Amino acid sequence: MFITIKYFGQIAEITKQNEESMEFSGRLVSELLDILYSKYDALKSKDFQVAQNQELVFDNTEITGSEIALLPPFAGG
Amino acid sequence: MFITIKYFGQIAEITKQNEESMEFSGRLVSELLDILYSKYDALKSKDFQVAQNQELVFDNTEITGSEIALLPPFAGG
Amino acid sequence: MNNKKPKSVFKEGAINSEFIGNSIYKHQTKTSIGAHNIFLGQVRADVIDGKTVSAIEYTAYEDMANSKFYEIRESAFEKFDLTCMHIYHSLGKVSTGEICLFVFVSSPRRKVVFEALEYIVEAIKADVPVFGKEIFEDETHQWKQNT
Amino acid sequence: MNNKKPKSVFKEGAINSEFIGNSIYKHQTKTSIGAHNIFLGQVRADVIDGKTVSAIEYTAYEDMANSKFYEIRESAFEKFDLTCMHIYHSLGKVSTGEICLFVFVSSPRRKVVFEALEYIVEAIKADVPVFGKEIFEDETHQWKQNT
Repeated sequence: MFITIKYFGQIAEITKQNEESMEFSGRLVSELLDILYSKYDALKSKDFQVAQNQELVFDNTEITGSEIALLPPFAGG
Repeated sequence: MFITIKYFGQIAEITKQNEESMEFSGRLVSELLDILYSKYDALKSKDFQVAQNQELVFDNTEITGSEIALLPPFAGG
Repeated sequence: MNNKKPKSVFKEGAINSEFIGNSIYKHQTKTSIGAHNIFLGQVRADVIDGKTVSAIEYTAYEDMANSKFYEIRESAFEKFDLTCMHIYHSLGKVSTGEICLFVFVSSPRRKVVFEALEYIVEAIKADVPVFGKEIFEDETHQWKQNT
Repeated sequence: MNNKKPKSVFKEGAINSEFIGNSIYKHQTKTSIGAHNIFLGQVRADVIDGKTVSAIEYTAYEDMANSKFYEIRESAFEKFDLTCMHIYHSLGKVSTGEICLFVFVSSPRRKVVFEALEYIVEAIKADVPVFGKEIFEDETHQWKQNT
């Protein structure tokens, strides 16, 4: 499955890009995170949530959507 | 004791004046009210509070101050 | 604070939106503020027994009202960590749709402004001797009463 | 309401006081309104480890943020008897003392606006993916986090 991953705020500082696309052959959010952790070591120490098609998901959620986002702590207002 | 009585809002509509002064020989707020009720019959059916020197007082409060006010329900804001 | 003479909060007529905007503007130099909360009371065109309110004419026992506003102010500063507080209330005629009460609180933190603003507005409604004559379109009137 | 496309609440840069005043002005034709409540978030010049914040640069996951703002709006209208609700949030750089969030609710009755405004502001802080880079006077930065 071809997915797009968006990065924001301090997460984008680590990945040094706002967005990337990749072929993903796993099933769960946790599997995708393992791939990203191995690619971006500094991610491991960061606090973030994952959204799939603009809704927050959990580590054990199945990846079905094409748009994933890594969201650092919210700071609106 | 010479006192001044101020009237506001619908109370002033009944007394047809905003203020009057009178010699008062009684002691309590209730005694002053009896005088005013006999002067302004329509007052009896009205809801109001009494202030003495700008503080709310009760029927059994002693009159010591020179400025009494009859205050209809508040409608600020 | 104790030597400060109570400043009148009353303004003749409606409080206009430009005055409010300008009041907000003046707070932009106070950089310890993180949150403002503003309450505005607006005159409603209530329909009572088929008659529509067109304006409220406010009067007050001014000396007592200003003391009460001052007490409310002092007690709010004591209870809440506020940076600023401003209160303005109309006297005289305010037409429907116009603003008759403007309460403005500011603090470093948002939780504080929510609590403080509600406290202040409720205290104004309950404790300040202001009277309101609701004038209907046909020139008759009735007396407003806070609930 | 269900067919209405979410309108963006984001504005580039600070929200100025004139815009707020004008927004208040526009509500004076709505004569069923008795109470307005306005929350303003202002950028604080916090001092952290001896360095002073000079601005916050806001970014957002805009599509998701606009959906969340829309959900908050719908849910507030469902929970509270509101006549109007407006939300504006800055994107990009907002200097200390400037306003980055403007939430405006109106209702016939005051109790409603107090509850509704706090509900909306807390929901924005908790649920909307907006990110804030606190820029210090020496050009270094740290990432803001809502508490």
